[in-house]
Amino acid sequence: MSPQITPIADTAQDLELAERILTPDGSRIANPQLDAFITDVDAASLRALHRDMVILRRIDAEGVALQRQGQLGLWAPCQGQEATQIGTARALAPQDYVFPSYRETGVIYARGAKPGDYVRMWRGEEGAGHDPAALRVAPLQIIIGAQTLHAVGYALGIRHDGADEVAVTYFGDGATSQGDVNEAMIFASSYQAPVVFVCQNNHWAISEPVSVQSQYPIAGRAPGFGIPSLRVDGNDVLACMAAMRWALAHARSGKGPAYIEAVTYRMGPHTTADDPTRYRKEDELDAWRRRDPITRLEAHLRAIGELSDEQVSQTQAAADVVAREMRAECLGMVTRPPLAVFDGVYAEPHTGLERQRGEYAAYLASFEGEA
Amino acid sequence: MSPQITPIADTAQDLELAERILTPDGSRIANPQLDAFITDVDAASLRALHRDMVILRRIDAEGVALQRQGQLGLWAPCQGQEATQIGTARALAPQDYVFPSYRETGVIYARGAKPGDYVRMWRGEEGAGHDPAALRVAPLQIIIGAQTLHAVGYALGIRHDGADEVAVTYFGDGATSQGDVNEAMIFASSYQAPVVFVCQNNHWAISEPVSVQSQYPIAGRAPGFGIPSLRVDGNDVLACMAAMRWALAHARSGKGPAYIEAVTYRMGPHTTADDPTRYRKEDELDAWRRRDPITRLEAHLRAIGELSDEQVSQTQAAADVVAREMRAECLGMVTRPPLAVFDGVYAEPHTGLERQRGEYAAYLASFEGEA
Amino acid sequence: MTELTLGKALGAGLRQAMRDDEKVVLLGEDIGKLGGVFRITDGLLDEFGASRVIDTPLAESGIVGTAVGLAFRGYRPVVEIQFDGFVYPAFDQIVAQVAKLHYRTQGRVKMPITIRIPWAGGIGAAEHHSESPEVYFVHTAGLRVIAVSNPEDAYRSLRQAIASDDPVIFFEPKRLYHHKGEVDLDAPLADAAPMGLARVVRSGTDATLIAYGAMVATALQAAEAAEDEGISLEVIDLRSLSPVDYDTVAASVRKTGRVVVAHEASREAGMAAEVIASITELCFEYLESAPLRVTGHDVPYPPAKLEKYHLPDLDRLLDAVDRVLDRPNSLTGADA
Amino acid sequence: MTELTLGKALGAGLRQAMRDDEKVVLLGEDIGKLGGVFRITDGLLDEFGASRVIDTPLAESGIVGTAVGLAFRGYRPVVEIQFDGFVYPAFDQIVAQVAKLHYRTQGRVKMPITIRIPWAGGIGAAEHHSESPEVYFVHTAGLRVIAVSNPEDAYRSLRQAIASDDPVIFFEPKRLYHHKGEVDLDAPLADAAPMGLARVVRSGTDATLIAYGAMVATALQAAEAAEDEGISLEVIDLRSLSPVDYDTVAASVRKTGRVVVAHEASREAGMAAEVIASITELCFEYLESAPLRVTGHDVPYPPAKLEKYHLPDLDRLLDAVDRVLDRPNSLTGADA
Ligand SMILES: Cc1ncc(C[n+]2csc(CCOP(=O)(O)OP(=O)(O)O)c2C)c(N)n1
Ligand SMILES: Cc1ncc(C[n+]2csc(CCOP(=O)(O)OP(=O)(O)O)c2C)c(N)n1
Ligand SMILES: [Mg+2]
Ligand SMILES: [Mg+2]
Repeated sequence: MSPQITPIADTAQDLELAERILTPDGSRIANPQLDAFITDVDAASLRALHRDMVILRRIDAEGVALQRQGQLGLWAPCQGQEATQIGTARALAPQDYVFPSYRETGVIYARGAKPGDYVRMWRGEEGAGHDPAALRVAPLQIIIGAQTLHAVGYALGIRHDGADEVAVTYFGDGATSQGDVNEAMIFASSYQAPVVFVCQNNHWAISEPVSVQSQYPIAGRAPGFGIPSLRVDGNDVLACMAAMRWALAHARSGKGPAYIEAVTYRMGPHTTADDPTRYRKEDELDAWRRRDPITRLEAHLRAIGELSDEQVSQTQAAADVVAREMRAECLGMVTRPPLAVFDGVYAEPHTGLERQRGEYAAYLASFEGEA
Repeated sequence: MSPQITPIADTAQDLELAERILTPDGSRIANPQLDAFITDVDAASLRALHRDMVILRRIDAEGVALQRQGQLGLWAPCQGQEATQIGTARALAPQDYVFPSYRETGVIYARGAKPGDYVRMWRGEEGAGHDPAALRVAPLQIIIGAQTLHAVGYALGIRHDGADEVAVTYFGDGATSQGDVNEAMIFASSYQAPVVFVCQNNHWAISEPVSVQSQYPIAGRAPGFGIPSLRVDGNDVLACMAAMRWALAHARSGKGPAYIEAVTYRMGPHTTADDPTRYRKEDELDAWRRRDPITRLEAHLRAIGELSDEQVSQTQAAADVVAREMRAECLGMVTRPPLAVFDGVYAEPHTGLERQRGEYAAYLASFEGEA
Repeated sequence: MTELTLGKALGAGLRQAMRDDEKVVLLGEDIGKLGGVFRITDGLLDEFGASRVIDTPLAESGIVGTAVGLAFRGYRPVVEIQFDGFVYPAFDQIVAQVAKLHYRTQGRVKMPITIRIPWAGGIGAAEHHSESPEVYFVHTAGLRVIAVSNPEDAYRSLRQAIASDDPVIFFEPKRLYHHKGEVDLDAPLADAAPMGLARVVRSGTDATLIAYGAMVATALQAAEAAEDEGISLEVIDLRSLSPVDYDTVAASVRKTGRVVVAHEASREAGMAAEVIASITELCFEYLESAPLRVTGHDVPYPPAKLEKYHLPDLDRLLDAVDRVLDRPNSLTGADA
Repeated sequence: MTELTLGKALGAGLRQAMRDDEKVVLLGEDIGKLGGVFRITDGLLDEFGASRVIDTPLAESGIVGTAVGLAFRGYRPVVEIQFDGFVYPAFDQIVAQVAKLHYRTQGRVKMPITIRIPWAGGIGAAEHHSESPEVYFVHTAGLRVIAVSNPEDAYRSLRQAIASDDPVIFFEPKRLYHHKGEVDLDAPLADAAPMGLARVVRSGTDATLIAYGAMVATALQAAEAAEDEGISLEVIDLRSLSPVDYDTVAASVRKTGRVVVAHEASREAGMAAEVIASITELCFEYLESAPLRVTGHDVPYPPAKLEKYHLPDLDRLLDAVDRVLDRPNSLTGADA
């Protein structure tokens, strides 16, 4: 008879069950499994990771502010998930290709997004905020879990091409309930596709605690599909990077898919349209504030004497610059003209749509004589 | 890091990895996990199981024959899977409710199907071959995996009603790849629903060997979802019955879902429309012939002196009677009149459809004057 | 009579249905503590508990498939799909199971499932949050399809949908959730007009404007604007998209001889095509000009900043009215 | 010219497309060793190997989602859905991803995916094996929809579909898989008429019969039968359901003034509604009688023994022809 898996009772216990390198107070502990993957990470690299996370948080705050000021239709904050996103995305090779969900601001940041890229979609100007080919990141995906299959298909193509690349997909704890995400594991396993699954278990799917999706560790599902997995402290940027390097190395070396569950926390609302006070307690938030990924790395860097106040304020200043550029690009965006509504539906002319465009153009033109 | 699960290399090894009580040559071995569940099974019960399997095989052969003779549009043989179907279905309590796939002839037999019930759907007379309420079996499901979610919903209702019942769903190895089947495990686990999943791993999904769906034991997936599972020799009727009793007891006692993978083999074609010689080797079939579930139980019963030649021929005669009744009912079926095509779409009148029915009735009537 | 928003009217309808019949259970994402992202189920968890107001795992096929199983057991599940664009993962369960089980079993198994869908655009939402998928379900035999346009209808027809032994896909125009109207909360359901009837919202003689959902309000505005020019428009709210109440529709067309059908969904093989084809069959000799469609374009729902060029608005309706009346364009003075 | 069955013509089209472009890969259930349940991919595994002829796990959403990923990587996936009724689990990936990615990215990501669907009824099959879901895809902006009726078209338009940078839903009438016809296997694709054009299969002057797929043959039979009575019918094979070639259709209707549209799919909001609504818009003043629909009933596809009462046949087409011509019923002599 199969072993019964132990349910997870509460979110505090959750993190304790995950692999970790930096404790919440910033001390570094030995991790026999992960340490080998980050031997090259020196103080300068740590500072770079810190800087990334600070900038990301600033971008995220600017996104919220822009939405509150009516400049964006919506924003999906990633506050609290900086370590997961930066740690894993900074482990990628340039040629890897990412299939994200809507919350991966940190991932597109790490892949070189331009300031306007963060907001173009949320402002409602375009369907995709960034150029997928430029970042090697697919458009942010709103349909929960759909992108995981795309990553598997892409990985199948990589394998077919014999390329030294990995496809990576990000998704939430809620997404793990979708058929697509499970099918993605099955297809990936069947084809031994070079794909890495990154589940950001941020404990909530809008108002539903992760226990609605699973009362057991999510990473525990992958092995049943023949996919090795790791459950990692998602607020520990080092552990996230190490785990991701393990997973990427596994996939890159032809051993097939790998799976990471990063246990983290969504500090903000689900989106700017959400009111989390309706469903979650302040103390849960408090507990997680004490596990903040940025504070943690900062404490570590300061403890080892590798971060000065001056460096911190330089970083903050750099972050402000990015936020300013983001705001400027956002406010400067010019909406496409009315007929653009017809653009880009098809790659080749579609007679029905051409006719409609013509009719609509004539209709618009009929106003032109008017005052 | 999660343990790597060992892939299964070939179908011979497959069975060795499954729980078993009767070996292929019919000797009984001790099974510490399962024995407790069949302490009451005496020689008479064994003979009854044997008889069930013989009759089922006969029904199945009659289905094939009727199809070959043009009396049925299609038939999905279950030859080779008699132990799985009879063993598990005979473990059910009368109040349990079953959600089967199209191949569960043995399950509806065990639930008391009438002779015409086996063929009514395959003949194309009705959408459902039997009365679901009478057998407490949902209509045979053709959409792969869809029924597993229905079982979970039904089980949720059982729990809500506080009833002493279990919902059971049958599906194939191919079905395990469908999103629905995975979602069913997730919903069942979340709600701790009293549902038993029975995967009949008959090694093939039409022409695809099980390795296309999974190179790892299918039963190994369930624990990741928090569902205890058992991998059982599906050609060992005793092991199937014992495993099913374990699973039902688990579900009935409020502990939530349980999962069984019965490792068996589809001896026939996928359906009468299929030509398995295009994709599978004769020696694989040969190997499985030596593991025949009926021969196995027969050998066991003869070895313990509980089955005589006379009993065997009585059983065979009883089976022939069932087959004759089935044939007679099949041939005697009267197709409903043309306007029946409109019957039963809605529970309450639908004005659009009523109008159409009227038009069609008038159209049909317009021929009535004709020669 | 009580003044309620459409959203509150729906909530009241759910509450009443749950009080009337303990077999009514709700399933959906975030419908419990949160009360749904639109707060339609607000307060129901408190009143009826977690076994009747069920927060589900995030999987629409799972939700509908589970509802099917509950229906097998005699329950009347009401499913909330969080947004229109998220119904597609459940499409198989809806089309192959919910719609067909009654026919498959010749009524031995009933599917009294209501699938509520916050629906359509005009709220500046992100992709997949403004879809108009109604015609997929209209074309699917075995389903009934309702689209509401006001609080009174919402309250009544939601209760009727839940009470119906047939599966109902129930479309709620999300941009009207906050619109208010009078609702008679105590009107007995037994006295109500059947769920399948259309309503003549405004009588007129020159042309018939047919709409449903949020487009009914636009049609009414058009009728008012046209009145200023001496044109008398009849406005019909279809309310039921399957079946369509063609008696009411045909009566109007026989009177006016001219028809405009409006919806947000795209045009190609949309609901307006069905309505026009049927009208042509039923009233050909009464038609004085070609029935016209005013619809969303045949494009995926565009980004928010462009949606105003996609959605039919007052001007586009009036333009069509001019054309159907063979008049010069009343907006611009140009010839038709 | 070579005489081939429609099934073999499709196989030849796939083979040619794979030879022409190594980015073409096939995905589906049982398409490898078995060659598909209809043997359309027979021999392709041997020629192109398992990395281009890919037997997939049994999950349609997975298949289409995987194809999307392959398209992201520059492949041209051709998906086989085993039967029409099994496309619904993939509906979300088709509608929300395949159809929308080009628009979402304004062409930065192309979706040159062909989804082949063995389609429709008339073969006495079990439930879910005789569905006509074409209009779901026609209504979905961003897709092209093709329905073939003969080997020559099958061979050519399948290659065109695969070569197209747009996603194409490709319907293959399974009851014609064994029907034979002449195919020019060597005709260069570049010289072929565009994929979106309809074809006047038979000219006539009294009425236009519009059909597609297997119904084209029935329409031709009807035209022959009508000829015996001195009635001249024009028969149009739509071939492309999105876009519809309304130039060809309208030219015919302007000539005949009378139209019957036939399909197996059910009527309510079916393809015929779209065609009739558009014809009415485009040719209202030419219409001499109401365009008629001859379709499957608005019921789930019935059990095999009843399907002949569901599918439009020669008699039902002739009956409609009589009605559209305002003639007494030619079958029975009864008045129209
Ligand atoms: C198919 C689908 N169903 C429902 C939704 C609505 N929805 C958007 S986000 C969300 C919760 C997602 O939770 P999770 O996967 O944990 O990701 P997170 O938002 O926490 O990053 C839901 C239900 C959707 N976008 N797509
Ligand atoms: C959704 C769906 N996709 C495809 C099919 C076609 N099909 C019918 S049976 C079958 C194989 C099923 O294999 P498995 O689940 O192992 O069951 P078995 O037939 O072996 O009993 C397939 C692909 C289907 N019926 N439903
Ligand atoms: Mg989450
Ligand atoms: Mg199988």
